[in-house]
Amino acid sequence: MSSQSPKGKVAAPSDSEVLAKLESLAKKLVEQMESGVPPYLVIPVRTMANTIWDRKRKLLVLGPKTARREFFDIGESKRFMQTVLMLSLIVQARREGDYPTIRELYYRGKRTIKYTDERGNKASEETWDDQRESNAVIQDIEVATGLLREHMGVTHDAKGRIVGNMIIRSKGDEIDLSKMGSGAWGIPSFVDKIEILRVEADYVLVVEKGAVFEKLNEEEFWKKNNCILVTGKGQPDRSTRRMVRRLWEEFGLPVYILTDGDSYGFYIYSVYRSGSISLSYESERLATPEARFLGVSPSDIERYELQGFTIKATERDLKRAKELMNYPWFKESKRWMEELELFLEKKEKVEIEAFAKHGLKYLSSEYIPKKIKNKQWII
Amino acid sequence: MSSQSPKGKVAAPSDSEVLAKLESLAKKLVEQMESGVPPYLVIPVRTMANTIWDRKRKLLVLGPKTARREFFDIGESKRFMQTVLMLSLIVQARREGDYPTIRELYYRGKRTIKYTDERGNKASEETWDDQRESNAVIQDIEVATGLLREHMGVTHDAKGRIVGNMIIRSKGDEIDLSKMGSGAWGIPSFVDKIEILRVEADYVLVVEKGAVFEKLNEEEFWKKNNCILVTGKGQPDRSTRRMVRRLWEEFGLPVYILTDGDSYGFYIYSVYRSGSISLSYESERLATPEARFLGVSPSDIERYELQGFTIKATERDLKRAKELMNYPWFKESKRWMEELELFLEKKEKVEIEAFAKHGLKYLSSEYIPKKIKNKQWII
Amino acid sequence: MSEKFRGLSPAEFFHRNREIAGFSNPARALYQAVRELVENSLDATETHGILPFIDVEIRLHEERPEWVVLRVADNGIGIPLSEVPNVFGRVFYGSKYVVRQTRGVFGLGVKMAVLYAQMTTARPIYVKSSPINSRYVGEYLLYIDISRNIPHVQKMRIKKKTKNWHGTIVKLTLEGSWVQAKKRIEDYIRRTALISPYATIRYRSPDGELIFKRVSRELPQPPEIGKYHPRGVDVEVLKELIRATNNASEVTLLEFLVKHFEGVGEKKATEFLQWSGFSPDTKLTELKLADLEVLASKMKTFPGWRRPRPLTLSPLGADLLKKGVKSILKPEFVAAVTRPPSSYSGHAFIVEAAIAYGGEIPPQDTVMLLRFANKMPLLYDEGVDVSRKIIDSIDWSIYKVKLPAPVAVVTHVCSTKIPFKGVGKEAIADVPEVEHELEIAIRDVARRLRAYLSRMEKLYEVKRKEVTIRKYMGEVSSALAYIVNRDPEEINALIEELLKKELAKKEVRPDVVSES
Amino acid sequence: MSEKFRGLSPAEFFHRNREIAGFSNPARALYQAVRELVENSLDATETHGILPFIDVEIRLHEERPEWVVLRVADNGIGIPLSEVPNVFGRVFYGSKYVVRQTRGVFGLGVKMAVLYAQMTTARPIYVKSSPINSRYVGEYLLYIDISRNIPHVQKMRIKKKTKNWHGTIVKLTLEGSWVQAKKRIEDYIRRTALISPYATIRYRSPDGELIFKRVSRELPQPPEIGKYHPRGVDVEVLKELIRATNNASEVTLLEFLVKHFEGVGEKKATEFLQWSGFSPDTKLTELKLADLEVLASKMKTFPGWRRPRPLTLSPLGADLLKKGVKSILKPEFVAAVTRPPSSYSGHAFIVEAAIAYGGEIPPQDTVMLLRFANKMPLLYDEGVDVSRKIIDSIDWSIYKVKLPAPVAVVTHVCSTKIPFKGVGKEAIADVPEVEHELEIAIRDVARRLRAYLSRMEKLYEVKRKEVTIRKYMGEVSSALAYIVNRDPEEINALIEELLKKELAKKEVRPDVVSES
Repeated sequence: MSSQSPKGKVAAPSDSEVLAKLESLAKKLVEQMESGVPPYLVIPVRTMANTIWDRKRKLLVLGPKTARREFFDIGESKRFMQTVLMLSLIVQARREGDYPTIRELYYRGKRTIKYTDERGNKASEETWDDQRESNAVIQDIEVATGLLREHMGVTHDAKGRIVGNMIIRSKGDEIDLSKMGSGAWGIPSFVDKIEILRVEADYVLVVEKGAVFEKLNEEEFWKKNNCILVTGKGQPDRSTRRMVRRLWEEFGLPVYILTDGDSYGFYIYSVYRSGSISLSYESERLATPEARFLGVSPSDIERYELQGFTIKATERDLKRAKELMNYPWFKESKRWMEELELFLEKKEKVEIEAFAKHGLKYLSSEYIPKKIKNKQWII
Repeated sequence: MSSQSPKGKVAAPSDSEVLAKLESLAKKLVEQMESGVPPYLVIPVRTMANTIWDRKRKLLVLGPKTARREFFDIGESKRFMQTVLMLSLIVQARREGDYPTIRELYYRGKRTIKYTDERGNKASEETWDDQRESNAVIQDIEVATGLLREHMGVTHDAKGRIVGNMIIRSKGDEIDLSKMGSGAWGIPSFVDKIEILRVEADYVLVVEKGAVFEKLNEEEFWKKNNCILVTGKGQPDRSTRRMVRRLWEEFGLPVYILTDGDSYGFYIYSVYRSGSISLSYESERLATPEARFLGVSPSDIERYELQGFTIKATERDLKRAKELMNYPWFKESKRWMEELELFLEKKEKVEIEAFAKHGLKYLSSEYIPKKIKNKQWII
Repeated sequence: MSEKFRGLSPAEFFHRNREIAGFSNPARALYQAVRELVENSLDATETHGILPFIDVEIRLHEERPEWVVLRVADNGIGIPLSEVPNVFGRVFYGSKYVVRQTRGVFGLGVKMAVLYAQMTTARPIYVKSSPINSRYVGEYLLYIDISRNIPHVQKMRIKKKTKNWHGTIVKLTLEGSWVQAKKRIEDYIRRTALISPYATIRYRSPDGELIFKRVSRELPQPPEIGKYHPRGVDVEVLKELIRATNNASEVTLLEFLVKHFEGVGEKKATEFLQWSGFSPDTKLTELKLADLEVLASKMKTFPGWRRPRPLTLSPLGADLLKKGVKSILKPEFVAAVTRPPSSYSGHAFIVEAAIAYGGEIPPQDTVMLLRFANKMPLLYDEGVDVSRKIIDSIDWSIYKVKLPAPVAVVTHVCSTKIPFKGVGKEAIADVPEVEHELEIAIRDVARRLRAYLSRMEKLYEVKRKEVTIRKYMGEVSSALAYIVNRDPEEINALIEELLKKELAKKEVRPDVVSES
Repeated sequence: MSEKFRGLSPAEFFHRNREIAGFSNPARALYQAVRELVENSLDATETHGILPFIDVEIRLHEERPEWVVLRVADNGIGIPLSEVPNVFGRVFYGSKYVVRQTRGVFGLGVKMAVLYAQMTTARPIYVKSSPINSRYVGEYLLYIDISRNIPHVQKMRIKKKTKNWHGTIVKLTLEGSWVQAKKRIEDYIRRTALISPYATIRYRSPDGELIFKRVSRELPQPPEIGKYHPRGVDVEVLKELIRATNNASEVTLLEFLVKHFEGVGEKKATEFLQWSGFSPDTKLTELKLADLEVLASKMKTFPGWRRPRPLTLSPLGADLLKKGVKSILKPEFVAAVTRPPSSYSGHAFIVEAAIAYGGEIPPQDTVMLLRFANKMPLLYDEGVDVSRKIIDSIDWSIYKVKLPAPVAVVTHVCSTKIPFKGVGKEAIADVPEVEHELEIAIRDVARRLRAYLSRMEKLYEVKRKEVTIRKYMGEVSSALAYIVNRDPEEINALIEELLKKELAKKEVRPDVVSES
């Protein structure tokens, strides 16, 4: 499905392409019925068991397993109904040019079905009881059509910010991201609809924490170091990941990730790099497999004399770190395994802000540039 | 302290003014000592009991009570040391042009004091044990000097986004907020340093939820309705509140707040309008006392036929709603008291997205414009 | 500085230490007195093949509101008139000091009730007994002479029988807290009726009358009096048996073993004696004390003994247990099982279990448990009982029981020696052999419940399929119709047709539904 | 169909039902045997004004590893040689059936140990006794004849005394699980040493030797034998007292009351008889049973009786209790109190409490509690004991105790009848009168602890001020110096000078620190 996108061009399929794909799903069902076959959908299986580690591309991808969702199988019929219902809602939004949130789709399709049960009692049931159910069928439609939800016009709470020497075009506006003053450009939901006109930078620096981004932006770090500065504010959303991926894929920029030195930070790096294990189908478009972890790494604690400025790791931190050690991209990396083992041994975490111990400029004028220069990042 | 700022101009005191204020605190202490008086600071009391409801300005303000913090009072001496230590850290940052986060200030000042206790045992103590302690003395310095932390160059994780027909100048860049494409301008920490050059809009619409902001922006709601669109993404940060306040104060724009119909949403409205009860000293600069609550209000559930699209309120929701009923700005409003009582009676909450029941365009083309046109907001 | 030494009679001892026997306060004492009399009545009837009719009456004393008059009448075999005074007036006297399953075993309970009555109200006990094989009826008013532990008969009247009635009537006046005890007493009576479905129990109290009519005329096989199992003896038991042997100097060890122990024939005895190094021809009088100690110790550890036989036991049987459960719990379904006999440390035991589902059983968050030991209800300390432990360790979902559910489990352990957890005698300890049998029994009835629930489920399956598809059909039709621009009715008709074909493939086969 | 009736001797009864007396398994039986013998030894010494020396020895049997040999020797008054066989060989025989505080009261414990020994090992008990006022020493090997409940003396040797030793030595061989019991037994011995600080206890076991030397030569006043309190009687007690009266036909009710009951003089007796409607001149023989019932009931409810006097009790006294606590817990501070006598339902009782703090007591999340009743340690069921309830309800911060803290509370209840919660006799029930006294006592010692902790605090206050200011001075100086551009040393000197002036204002007054 994924192919090298043309550099900087709009990467989204057009609305008519999207509509055609969605409609064909429904058409197939009607055709089945007309030829006397009880209707069924074929949907790639999204379980862990059907997830394959593509060693060459360093990506988790969906395997070949598919499942038949039959309307007449009573274990499946509700989910079948929900899938068809969601399909109609998305088709309608595309036809009418709406940009719903997943929460709106939940409400849009929520209603009460009244019926008489097998014992003859009046009963009623909701089309879905909570958003988990409506979200699950959105994912089913994504894998069944090969479209991302953004292509279907579904918006989300986009948290990311970006700033640096680059010019983009969005909805006809030409925007210079080096002219944002103290502020930054807020990355929207639909990154694939953006045209990236020009990028002049040596690398992309992604910082986990919003406050650190503000500080670096205020210090004009990106200008002094000729880089693009991005934050996803903690666990990154899909559009921030997609933006980072496009800068790497289409412009060949190295990507550096700066997080806290704890399992949560390592996990955030992992999300940028490979995505969530349970949502492998997204990673082909959202992941940046060559993203480099700049720090803070457990071995930095000693290297930068941060002992005493650490926080005791909780049981949850340690559990998560152990889980990370089973991720294929960490498992294959000797450096990562060393760092994770050190973390489990020392049981200490450290925050980006701890470098303030050495002065408030230490992070921007020492730690980041020197680590990059000396290739001390790990991957 | 507060005075009508000149329209759109930079509203922050200069770095040299800030430094002079901070230094004078320390100078006073040395003078005390030189005249044989054990050193003490005088700090306005930040407790609820010293909070006054200014009915005319519709603001909570700090009362006249102050407390002496004496170094030789052993119940106070640690806090005294922490205050002086923090003062020196902030002075240093200003002298050296740094923009630390509060977390960095915590680490910057954290160290271990070794001493011998009264029983002759070797012992040690941290300058502060956690960030609550360092944050508290930052607040003490704010009230003692009348400066906001932003004036002292302290950055925070700024979440807000803004878009609409307005032009600003920040760090020399002239930025047109109507030319942000699908994206938006990310509001930075230091809003007072921004010059607002031109605003052409009828009102400011603040939406609680990021995803709803994305949707409205994608639909170009602000262009069609000639307004400024802002989101604070949930509980707003200080710079989003300050930006909203400046648009209201300096440009006389009416401000409408759109949140979920639950205690959390009402509380967010309350924060935009009056700030946190426990941080009343901020509200003179951050609050927008005339902010109008556009919805979703409990009475909207019936008015817009959203029964069945509500969520059962939890015990915590109800408890919080009861607390809100004691806030002076709610207490004085007949309409608010009706809505809160209705909420407590029905025990149901409703989300902005529930309007999707009536179609995905209902919110932007019916609910918002009609409510504004028919003056159905409450205050 | 010198001490005065003296002896104490058993009656004096228990008068001073009545809490040992459960007579610790007026509420507990009343409950305990009811139990002792009812259990004696049941032992006097069913153990002897008589269908029990028990009449329990509790009333408040007319003049003294803190006094209670308790009367229990039965149609049992009665008590030989010559034994009546000792049976009621002498601590440590009775007919139950044998190897056999009965309710009471201490010979203590009824005397404690008499003691408690006379120390709190100074009223004698009234006893009327009509022994089954006698032509006479006797009436007695009697006390216990505490310092001498002998009965003191205040009045006595012996008459020729005029009616054919046999049985015993006992009436006591004691201090008792009716209000505090009534919930427990009613519970006790109700559960007793469950475990004795062949009994009619009439219960009259200040709160009104309850009658539990017998639901069966079948009686379980009464227990026989048995011998000691060789694994369950100690030196003192051996000494006692030898002392009771006539011409011990002529009896050999081999003969002794064969005669006195359960499941020991000549072959088995010879095998044992060889194993333990005793000569079969040793005469009993040749055995020294040290030899007896070795003998007892060897008997305890010999691996070759047969299991104890259950002749001494009287389980209820699965059918009767089901009848009892049905009549008291009124469930929709019930299944019961009686396990084959088993043993622990030389004591025979049998486990029974029943499961009941639905009907008048209220749904509860945990499986309701009713415990019985030797046909006595166990009301307290459920939390530490082995049955509760087993039930809590079972994953009930594998038996298709989704808690909260209307489900009750009944367990019944019969043994010549119930392994109680403490002197309270309300909880059975987790002896591995007993736990094993209980778990098998409970899982057995649980499996039958699962089978029942499965059959019920299947009956509804096809119907449910139709209901399910129809439920979602409207949404599916209109969604598809919108996307492909067709009339929803058209799509609906397509689905309807397919559905009819689909349902025709299945046929509904109602099945036998209940075990009960 | 006929039943065989027979009587059972008390020894037979307890042989069959040994768990009633705590002999339920080899671990518990060993622990129980140690207790019974040690408590008899203490009763034989301190009750008679003798400083106890108790020698406890436990060793494993050479040949049979599951057997334990237990030997306890004391320097008590000994047992009259004629009484030895009955005291050890007859259930319900003893010297403790009187109104007086002693440890054992059942006359059962040591016989149960003998019974358990002979049924598990068939070994006789060895007793050597040298009565204090006799010129002879006796040695016995004896059994209990269980079926007849009489002692069976296997060997006996009476010699003239050659040494001045008096006392009793008992040796038993029983089946016992040393490994499982040892923790409990050591705990028991250690706590016994705490509550009997005038005793020397030597304890030898397979794990080694422990000696608890007496820390005081003072003995508490021994208890006297008392009379019944009129509120504590029932009909049966009255009958017994009347039966024991010579020429009952000449004794009047008035005389009877004055003679037999505690705190009843002529005036009080007359007052009572008037109140209850009896004539003072009624002769005892004129009283019918119904009259006795009314008399007992009136005696129970008459509001005018005096409180029972504590002559029958033997508390330890605050000084001795403190000594005991110090020697065993080794705290930094200890305080103790003995409350004035009080009573519940006609039974006298006295409460004592101690508190200990610091030293070798480990800091714990809850207040450590050591409970005693009639000088016996209570080791089990602490969770349901009234003392625990009181301690948990106290807000310890008002006594300046911030948990976790190294603090232990000791409570001791003495009574002719301890209100135990169950037959286990390990937890005291929350009888309001006892609870009230315990709370007063615990709060009293807690207040003394607070006073101590306050004094300690004050001592450190000035010192702490100096330490606190100096601790922060460096940070303050360098921060200020940086801001105002001065030399930190200069600022430091300014603060130093001010601090010296400040400290000079206060003066340090050390105070008496410990109560102990």
